[in-house]
Amino acid sequence: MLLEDAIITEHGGMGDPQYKIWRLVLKIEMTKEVKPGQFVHLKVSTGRDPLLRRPISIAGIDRDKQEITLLYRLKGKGTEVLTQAKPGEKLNLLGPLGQGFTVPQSGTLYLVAGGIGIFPLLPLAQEALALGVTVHLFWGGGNQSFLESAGLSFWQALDIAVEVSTLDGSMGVQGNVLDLLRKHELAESGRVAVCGPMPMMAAVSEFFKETNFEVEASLEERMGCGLGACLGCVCTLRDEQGKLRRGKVCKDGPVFRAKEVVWDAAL
Amino acid sequence: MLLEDAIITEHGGMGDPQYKIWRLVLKIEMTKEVKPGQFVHLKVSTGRDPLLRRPISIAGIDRDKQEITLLYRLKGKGTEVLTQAKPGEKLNLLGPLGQGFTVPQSGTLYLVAGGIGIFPLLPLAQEALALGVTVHLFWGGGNQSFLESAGLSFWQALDIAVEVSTLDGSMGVQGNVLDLLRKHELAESGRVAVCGPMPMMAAVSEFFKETNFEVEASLEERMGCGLGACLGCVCTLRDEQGKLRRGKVCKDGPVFRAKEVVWDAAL
Amino acid sequence: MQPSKELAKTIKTEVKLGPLTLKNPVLTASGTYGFGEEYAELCPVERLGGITLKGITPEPRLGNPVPRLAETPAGLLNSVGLENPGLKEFISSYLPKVRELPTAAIANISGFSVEDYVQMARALQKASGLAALEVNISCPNVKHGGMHFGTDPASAEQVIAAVKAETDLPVIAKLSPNVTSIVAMAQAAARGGADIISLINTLLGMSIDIEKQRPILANCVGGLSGPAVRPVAVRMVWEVSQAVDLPIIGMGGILTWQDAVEFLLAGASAVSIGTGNFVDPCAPLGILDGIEEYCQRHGVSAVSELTGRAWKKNH
Amino acid sequence: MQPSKELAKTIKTEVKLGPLTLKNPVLTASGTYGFGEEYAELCPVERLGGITLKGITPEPRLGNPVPRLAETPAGLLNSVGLENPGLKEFISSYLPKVRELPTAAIANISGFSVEDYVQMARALQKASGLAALEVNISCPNVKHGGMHFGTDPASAEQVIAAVKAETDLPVIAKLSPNVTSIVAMAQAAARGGADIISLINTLLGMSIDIEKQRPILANCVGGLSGPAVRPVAVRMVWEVSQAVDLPIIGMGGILTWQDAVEFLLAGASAVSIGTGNFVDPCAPLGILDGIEEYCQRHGVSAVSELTGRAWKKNH
Ligand SMILES: Cc1cc2nc3c(=O)[nH]c(=O)nc-3n(C[C@H](O)[C@H](O)[C@H](O)COP(=O)(O)OP(=O)(O)OC[C@H]3O[C@@H](n4cnc5c(N)ncnc54)[C@H](O)[C@@H]3O)c2cc1C
Ligand SMILES: Cc1cc2nc3c(=O)[nH]c(=O)nc-3n(C[C@H](O)[C@H](O)[C@H](O)COP(=O)(O)OP(=O)(O)OC[C@H]3O[C@@H](n4cnc5c(N)ncnc54)[C@H](O)[C@@H]3O)c2cc1C
Ligand SMILES: Cc1cc2nc3c(=O)[nH]c(=O)nc-3n(C[C@H](O)[C@H](O)[C@H](O)COP(=O)(O)O)c2cc1C
Ligand SMILES: Cc1cc2nc3c(=O)[nH]c(=O)nc-3n(C[C@H](O)[C@H](O)[C@H](O)COP(=O)(O)O)c2cc1C
Ligand code: FES
Ligand code: FES
Repeated sequence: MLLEDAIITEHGGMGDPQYKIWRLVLKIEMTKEVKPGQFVHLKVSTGRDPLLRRPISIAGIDRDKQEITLLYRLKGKGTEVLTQAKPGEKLNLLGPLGQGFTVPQSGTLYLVAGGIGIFPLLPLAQEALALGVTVHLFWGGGNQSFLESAGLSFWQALDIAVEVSTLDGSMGVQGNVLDLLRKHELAESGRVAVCGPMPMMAAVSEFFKETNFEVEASLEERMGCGLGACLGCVCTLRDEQGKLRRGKVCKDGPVFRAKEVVWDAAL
Repeated sequence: MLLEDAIITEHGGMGDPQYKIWRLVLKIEMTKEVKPGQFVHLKVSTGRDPLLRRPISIAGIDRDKQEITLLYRLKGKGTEVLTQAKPGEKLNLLGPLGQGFTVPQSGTLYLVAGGIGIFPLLPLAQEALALGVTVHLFWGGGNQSFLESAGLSFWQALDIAVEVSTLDGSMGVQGNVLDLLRKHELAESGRVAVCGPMPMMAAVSEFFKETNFEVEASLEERMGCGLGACLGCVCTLRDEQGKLRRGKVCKDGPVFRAKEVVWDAAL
Repeated sequence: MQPSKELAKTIKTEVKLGPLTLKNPVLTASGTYGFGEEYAELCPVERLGGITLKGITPEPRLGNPVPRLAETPAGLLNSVGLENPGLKEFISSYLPKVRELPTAAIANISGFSVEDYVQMARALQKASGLAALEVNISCPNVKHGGMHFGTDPASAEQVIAAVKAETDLPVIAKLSPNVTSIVAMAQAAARGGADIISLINTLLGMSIDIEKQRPILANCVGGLSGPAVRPVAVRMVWEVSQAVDLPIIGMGGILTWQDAVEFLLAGASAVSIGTGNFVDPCAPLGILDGIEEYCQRHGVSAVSELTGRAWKKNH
Repeated sequence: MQPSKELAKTIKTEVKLGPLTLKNPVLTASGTYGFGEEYAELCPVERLGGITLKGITPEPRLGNPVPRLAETPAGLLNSVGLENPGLKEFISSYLPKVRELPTAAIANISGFSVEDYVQMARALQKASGLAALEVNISCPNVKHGGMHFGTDPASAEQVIAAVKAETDLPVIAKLSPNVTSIVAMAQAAARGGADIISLINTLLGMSIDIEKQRPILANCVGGLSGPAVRPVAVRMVWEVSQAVDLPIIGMGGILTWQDAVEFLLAGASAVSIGTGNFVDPCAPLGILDGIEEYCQRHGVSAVSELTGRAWKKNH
């Protein structure tokens, strides 16, 4: 893990501007260390407003060029400031942070994404594929235009099965990603990596409960330090004995074993 | 007075970088209104840090091109953020603000500047010259390189007498601007416009006290509103009866009759 | 988002704060808007819900020496020290123009004794052309000043009661945030007969010039305002609105319509813009438009329905 | 400016805070630096003057639900709610590693009754390998929590005296800024026998999600920290250092060495970095270097000479 001033090599909007998705490529030193599912904590401004760093998943790793790609959606003040950064400028970055996904060595890997939950999954797909794993993507989005804007072509270029659902039926199965999964004949066993909104991840976890699939989910929570020091970003976990404990999304996660996660946030 | 998003047409460092002097040219609508000695109140950031606007004198007026020139020295956080603004971008500007210098219709006008106090004086020189006034500049700075960096050539291009002093003697008279004035044989009467550090302006005011010169000084004070509403920027004035009152640098000034100003700030 | 002109027809912006009715909930804060004329060229006065005038005292005051301002991260320290022309001059030179303002004008009074407040309250009545009287019991800038009234509930009650007895104007108690319990202060003001509570005044703060090794402000300490204090202000509005049954004018760090809506949802019936005017002299207009559009988007037909929505159970 | 390595030889960075000697005046603040390991890879622990550990309570606590954090202008609201492993687990699982930290480790204790504090003070002694005990009487996050001790002078005195009676460690009283008179609280702590005062803890604040129309924090209110609060913190250090004869650890919004120098000049003998670590995990190092260079530039041979320079007459 490193704190470094990364140089921006590419930065710009991606796809239809209405989805406000941006692609940021950074030249960094620590590409060797990076594992799929990890994130970086970015300083978006040099001033004191916005004050905190912003966590963004690593959506692409190019070890030869020593580059990582981040994909992000313009949400509020912090990501808005970030969009103004220009190629050639530097961005202060802390990372790679957290525990990534387990990369299976063989068998089947299902990737289940909701919306922009797709972003951290590409490096996992690539590493698994390189190891000979059978990778299968299930991705739900609002409509075709969103999926294309959020990088569908990257996925279509991989040698994997890509199945999508859209709420408006403009592409793939009409419905959400659960509807898509239900239509699919599951393999006997394997691994699942899921990323998306909390209710969606809870539902996917539930869906695979009685199967032989081991589900890992990538959680999101507001972060302070990004290092496990401030306890700002916790989730709630229940161990096999039913005992509750907190997990730090930044350090113990963002990827957790889905069956341990207590999805109801009211604790 | 207007609030407008002015477009930056030129922006860059001027002279030797060690003096951190920047030149900013803005395309604005209100050039017609501008009077020598007035200033604009610039919003340097879109965020909340730095929060306040920054007052900068109008150092050049081009009514044909509808442009004003600002010259500023990088001082702290606000001016630092300002240096990052690029041509083509917009800057939100409130102005022109305040009461400027009295432009004499005839006779002699002495301009007395200390350091970057030179900046607001050029438009006054130009307007006075156009009216046939005899203009004479007395300017004190640290050394030749500073004077050149702060726009000496603009002055040398005018049809006026330019006399300078430098603390290190590298150009003109060695000493400060008071030493320079003392060496000069004064005209019988006329007007003086002075701008520079407070003690220097106090000394210049004192210097002309027993003469037939009417001295106007351009004051500086930390500003909030820039409009006379917050009472943040006051100076202290003493009227002929000796009664003290406050003047608002932003609205009643920044130019005041020097003999009314109470230079000792402890009140 | 719809153009604001159309919205103005459909959203009811008028708010009633007890005896004080405002055409809309966007006011400007005392000490930041002079006596109402300074911004007129940039921000049409008639669009404002009201203007709170610069604080006055019985006698004229030169206020504190400069520097009076120091910028801090997302904030501003000021120590104007209640510079003002005094009650007499206010009435003779300023009030005639204030009466002509095409919006509600609220006088703000500060004093150093109960008698000071009484003297001003007696002189300022409905007949003066004012809409309300804001009693500043919280100015932190003046040594031996209003601070005492603003931090001791019994004194606050006393001064509010004394003012209330002298004027027929709606009385607004303006509270200082520099207290252990803002609720206790608000309850005291209520007992004193305040019609409305306004909060917050500035937080006591300071900033040091590390090269000169002395405080930046000539007065050493000053009052902190601006976005930096907003979370404290919102919390206090939230607490007071749930504990005291009086309408609230919320302020402290409002720059945008989003900030203003935060105060309304927390429990304020109107908001006041202070430091925000320095950043954007048209801020009140954008805030009013933004509030209306927000109501539209949330299916709310009157701005007053927003008050306290963040804690009220049923809406 | 000279390279910092050379300076380290010439400027005396050691500071003595009563019975507590620190190799330099730059600490990290409780709750922002875990139990001292999390930042070690980025910020060498041995360079720090000390580490204040995450606050502990007698029993383990899960703390508050999420969201626990909300960013505000130049500030941060948190409502962690004292999540911690509890005293027993702290002693068995964390203390062994804490003892090995190559700097002063300060435990931070919070409780809900005098007995809670007594229990922890009894268990934490010099023999535990700690350098001092910081008594958090000011945590604003926990309902019915430490708040009471932190806002009532008599209770503060009582809890500090009780802790002091049980431990041989230097006792630091950590004060809450949410009070009318910080001086009264500091005086109470001094009467209770505190060796050192630390301030400020967080200001009580809140932030509302205007689309969801409810507070952002699950706990509704939280503690405000970061640059936004710095002017309030500096003012309190300034006041307390002139009124109470105890060394002060100053904190609240320190990000840069300039900020730290401001606290020293205001009257602090050491500083603590909290939220600043989140922005720049190497902040403490830059701050230490900057302080040394500042001393050099101002012809000061020991950092301790900076304390209170903004108000001390002769220097
Ligand atoms: C481990 C992790 C990985 C992430 N990866 C990506 C990614 O690859 N692409 C992407 O677009 N987004 C990602 N996010 C979400 C991203 O961090 C937020 O969208 C971003 O912080 C919003 O900042 P803002 O200032 O634009 O929004 P604002 O709403 O103005 O932010 C206000 C505060 O809330 C925090 N916040 C708001 N939304 C979130 C959120 N969803 N998660 C965490 N903090 C939030 C911000 O960090 C900030 O502190 C990730 C979040 C986490 C925790
Ligand atoms: C009427 C007027 C005209 C001016 N014209 C010019 C000009 O033409 N060129 C130029 O270089 N400078 C000019 N100044 C000074 C300029 O405003 C300050 O240098 C600038 O505000 C510094 O901002 P900063 O953030 O870089 O410095 P910081 O020191 O970080 O500023 C902190 C705060 O103090 C205020 N401040 C600091 N120094 C001054 C100062 N000297 N005067 C007023 N406020 C100050 C800032 O505005 C800000 O609010 C003028 C000032 C006034 C009042
Ligand atoms: C320069 C200045 C002067 C002020 N003068 C007064 C005053 O005279 N009377 C008063 O009650 N409040 C005064 N205040 C406080 C404001 O009315 C307001 O309560 C406070 O600034 C918080 O709001 P804001 O963050 O929007 O500025 C003053 C504030 C500022 C910044
Ligand atoms: C996330 C977080 C957790 C905190 N936890 C504690 C705590 O357990 N005990 C305590 O005394 N102070 C706690 N604090 C307060 C800090 O120690 C410090 O007093 C405060 O944040 C002001 O300093 P800063 O602005 O540098 O953060 C916490 C602060 C933050 C931001
Ligand atoms: S962000 Fe600080 S513990 Fe996770
Ligand atoms: S800056 Fe507000 S009165 Fe001059």
